[in-house]
Amino acid sequence: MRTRDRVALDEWYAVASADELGPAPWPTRLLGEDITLARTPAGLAAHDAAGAPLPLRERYGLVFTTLGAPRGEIVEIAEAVEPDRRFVPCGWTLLRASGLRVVENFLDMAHFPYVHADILGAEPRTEVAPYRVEFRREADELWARGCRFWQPRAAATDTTGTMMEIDYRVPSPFVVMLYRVAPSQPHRRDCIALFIQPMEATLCRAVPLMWLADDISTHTAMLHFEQAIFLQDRVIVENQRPLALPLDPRAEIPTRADSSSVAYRRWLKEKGLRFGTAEWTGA
Amino acid sequence: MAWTAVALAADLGVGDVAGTRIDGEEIALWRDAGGTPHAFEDRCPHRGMRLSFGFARGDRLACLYHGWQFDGAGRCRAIPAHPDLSPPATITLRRHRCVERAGLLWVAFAEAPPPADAPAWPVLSLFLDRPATTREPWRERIAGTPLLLAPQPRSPTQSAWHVVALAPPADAAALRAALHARRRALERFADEQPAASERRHAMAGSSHLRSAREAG
Amino acid sequence: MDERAAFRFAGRLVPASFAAFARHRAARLGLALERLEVEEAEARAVLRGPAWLLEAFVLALSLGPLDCLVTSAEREG
Amino acid sequence: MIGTLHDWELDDEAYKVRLGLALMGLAHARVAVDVRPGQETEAPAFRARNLLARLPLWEEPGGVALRDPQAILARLAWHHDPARRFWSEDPAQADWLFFAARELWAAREARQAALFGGPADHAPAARAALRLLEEHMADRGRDWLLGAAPCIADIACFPAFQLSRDWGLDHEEFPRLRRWARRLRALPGFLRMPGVPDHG
Repeated sequence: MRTRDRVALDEWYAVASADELGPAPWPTRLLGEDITLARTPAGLAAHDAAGAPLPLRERYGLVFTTLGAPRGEIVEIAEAVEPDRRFVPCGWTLLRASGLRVVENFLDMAHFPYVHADILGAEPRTEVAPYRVEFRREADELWARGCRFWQPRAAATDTTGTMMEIDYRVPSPFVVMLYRVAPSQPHRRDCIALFIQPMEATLCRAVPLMWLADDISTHTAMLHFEQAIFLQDRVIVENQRPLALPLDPRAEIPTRADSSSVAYRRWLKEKGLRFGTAEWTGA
Repeated sequence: MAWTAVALAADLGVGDVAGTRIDGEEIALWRDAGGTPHAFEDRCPHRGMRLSFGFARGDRLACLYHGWQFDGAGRCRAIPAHPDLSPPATITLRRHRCVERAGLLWVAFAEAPPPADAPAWPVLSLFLDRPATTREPWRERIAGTPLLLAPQPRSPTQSAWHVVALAPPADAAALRAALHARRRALERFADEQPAASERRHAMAGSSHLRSAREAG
Repeated sequence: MDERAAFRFAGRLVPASFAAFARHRAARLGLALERLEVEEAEARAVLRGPAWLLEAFVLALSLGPLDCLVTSAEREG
Repeated sequence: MIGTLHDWELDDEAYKVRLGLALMGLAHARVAVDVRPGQETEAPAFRARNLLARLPLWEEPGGVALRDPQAILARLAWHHDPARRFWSEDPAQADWLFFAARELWAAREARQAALFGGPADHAPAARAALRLLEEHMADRGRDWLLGAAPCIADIACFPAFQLSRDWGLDHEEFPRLRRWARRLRALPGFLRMPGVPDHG
C-alpha cells in the first residue's frame, strides 16, 4: 500500500535505467505501491497501481517519477555535462534495508578500514579527522565538508595509497553524493552519486553513477571497483538492527566521527520524513 | 529452565563467532583466545550492526562495521575512529550468562543455578523447522547410546536439539543416521499441519525475495 | 583529563523527555551532569568529563529524543 | 601464464575459479567482463566463446576453453598444479563437484534474485542443499568434505555457503559448515570477495 508519508511522496525517485525500458510493461515498486513503466511509440509512460498516469523525467540515463507533488527538482550535477568526464553507471542492486540506512552508510568514513579493508581504508590508520557539517538552507541540502581519510587504494588507478579528501552532499533524503580528489588528476574532483528507489520501508534498490576524471582505467575496471565496494556495504546495511533508521538516538552511541550521520537524521527529522525510519508505523 | 543450550561446545572453537537465537532474541556467541565462551546481544551499541558478523581479536570481539572492540565483560575497549581515546567504563553492551557444561554451551538471560555437568561426547546439533515442544533437556537411548538432548527454541517456528552422548557412542554412524531420520520425520509431521506461515518464516529473507521478484 | 563545559540547546523541547534523555546520555558516556535546566524553547546543561565525550554528548543531544526538535546545540563555556 | 579467466568480482561462479587459482598459486591473466549493466556476456563476441552466455570462461593458449567452474577447477588441479595438492584420489570428489554444480546451483539463483531481482524463488531449494552439506560434514566428523585435506570439491562448494547471507540465509543452522569455511579461509593464498571476509 502506498505510504501516506507526504514528505516521502513529494520527491522525485529514480526507478529504472532509461535503456532497460522497452515496449513491454516493466513493473516495479515505489513507496509501497506497484507502478508500471514502459516505452511506447509516444514515449515513456508510467502508471500507478490504480492506473493513473505518473509524471516522468529522464536524466543521467535514469528514469525518475513521483507519487506526490515535488517542490524541488532532480538534483543538478555539474560534472554530468563536462564533456571529458568518464560516465560510469554501475547498475541497480537490491538491498533488504531502509534506503535511509544506505544513505547514512554512504556518508560514513569510519567503516573504510573494516568493510573495505585494504581498499578504502586499512588498519592501523583508522582515525576520522574532524570535518564540517553544513545545512544549506536555501538549497535544502546537507553537506559534510573537509573530510579526510587515509585510503590504500582509493580508485581503480590508485596503487600507492593517499590521504583522500572528500566532500559529501545529500541533495534529497534518498540521494547521496560525494566529490573526491581524482587520484590520477589531482586538480579535479571525481563525482559519485547514489540514487535510491525506496520500494518498502526496509527494501530498496540503488544505482551508483560516477563521473570520473580518469584517462587511464578501462570502463570495466572503474565499474567493477565501485560494484565491489557497494556489495561490501550491502552486507552492513542488511544486518543493522533495526533495519529501519532510528531517528531517536537512544539506542546508539554516536561520536564525533558520526557527525554526518547525526546531521542526516536531524535533517530528516526536521523535514518530518518517516518512511524508512524506525519510528515509521506503517501508514 | 533458565538455561538454554545453544551449541555443542566443540562447534565453537577459539576465535569463532556465530549468531544464534533464543525465542527470537538474536545472540552473538564467541570464544576468546583463552577459551572462554561469551554470549552478547547481537547488536553493536554504536550503530546497531550485528556482532555475529564481527571477528575475535584475542580476548575481544570486534564489530565488522567500525571495529569497535568489546571485552568479555561486554565493555567497549577501543573505538578505532578515535584511536587515542579510551572509552569510558559506562559504554557497554548487553551480555548474557554463558557457560560450558556437559559438552554444551548454555545461555541464560537471568540469574539461575548452572546446568549439571557430566562427561560428554559431542554428537551433533539438529536444526528443526518446527517449534520446540519442551524447554527441558531430556535423556534418551538411541542406537544403543545414552544421550542428553537439549532443546533450543529459536523462534515461534524453529528450534534446535543439541545432542551429546553420555558414554562413548557404540555405533556413531548409526546414531547420527537415527537422529537425522528423527528430524526428517518430525519436519514431515510439521509439514502436514496447516502451517503455511510457518514455512514462510522458516526461510529468513524469503519475503524480501518475493518483493525482489515484484521488482522485476 | 576532565573539563567542565556548559551547553545551550534551543528548539521545540518537551522538557520531561529532553531531560530524561540528557540524563540517560550523560550516564551512558560516564559524564557528571552537574546542572540541567530544560524549558520549552531552550535547555542548559553543565557537565564534567573528557572533551571527546562532552562532544559525543552534545552530538546525541543535537538530535534529541523523538518528540523534541533541536535547532541549535552550542557550547557556552 | 597458463590461461585467461574471464571474470567479474561479484560473480560467485567465477569466484570458485579465482579462489582455486589463488590457492594453487597459479599465475594467469584476467579479463574483466561487464556483466551488469553492460550485458557483455550476452553480446555475440562473448557468446561465440561461451554459448551459455555467463561467467566464468577459462581459455588456455593451446585452445582449451572451459565454462563450467567445476570443470575448470578439475583442469587446474590435475593438469596445472604440479603437486596436485587439491586433487583428491577419492572418487567421491566427482560426486561433490556435481553436487556443487547441481544442488547448489539454487544458491546461485537465490543470490542473483536477491542482488538483482529475478523471476524465481530458489531460496528453499538452496537451503535444503546446504542442510545436506551440513549433514554430510556432521556425519563425516572430519575437517574437509572428503577427509583429511581440502580438494577442489571444497572450493566448489564454498561460495554457496559463505555467500548465503547475501540472500538472507544466516549461518546459524550450519555449525559444521561454519567451521569448515573458517578452515578454508585460513588456507595460504585464500582470496576474499565482497561478502567473504578473510578474518576470523
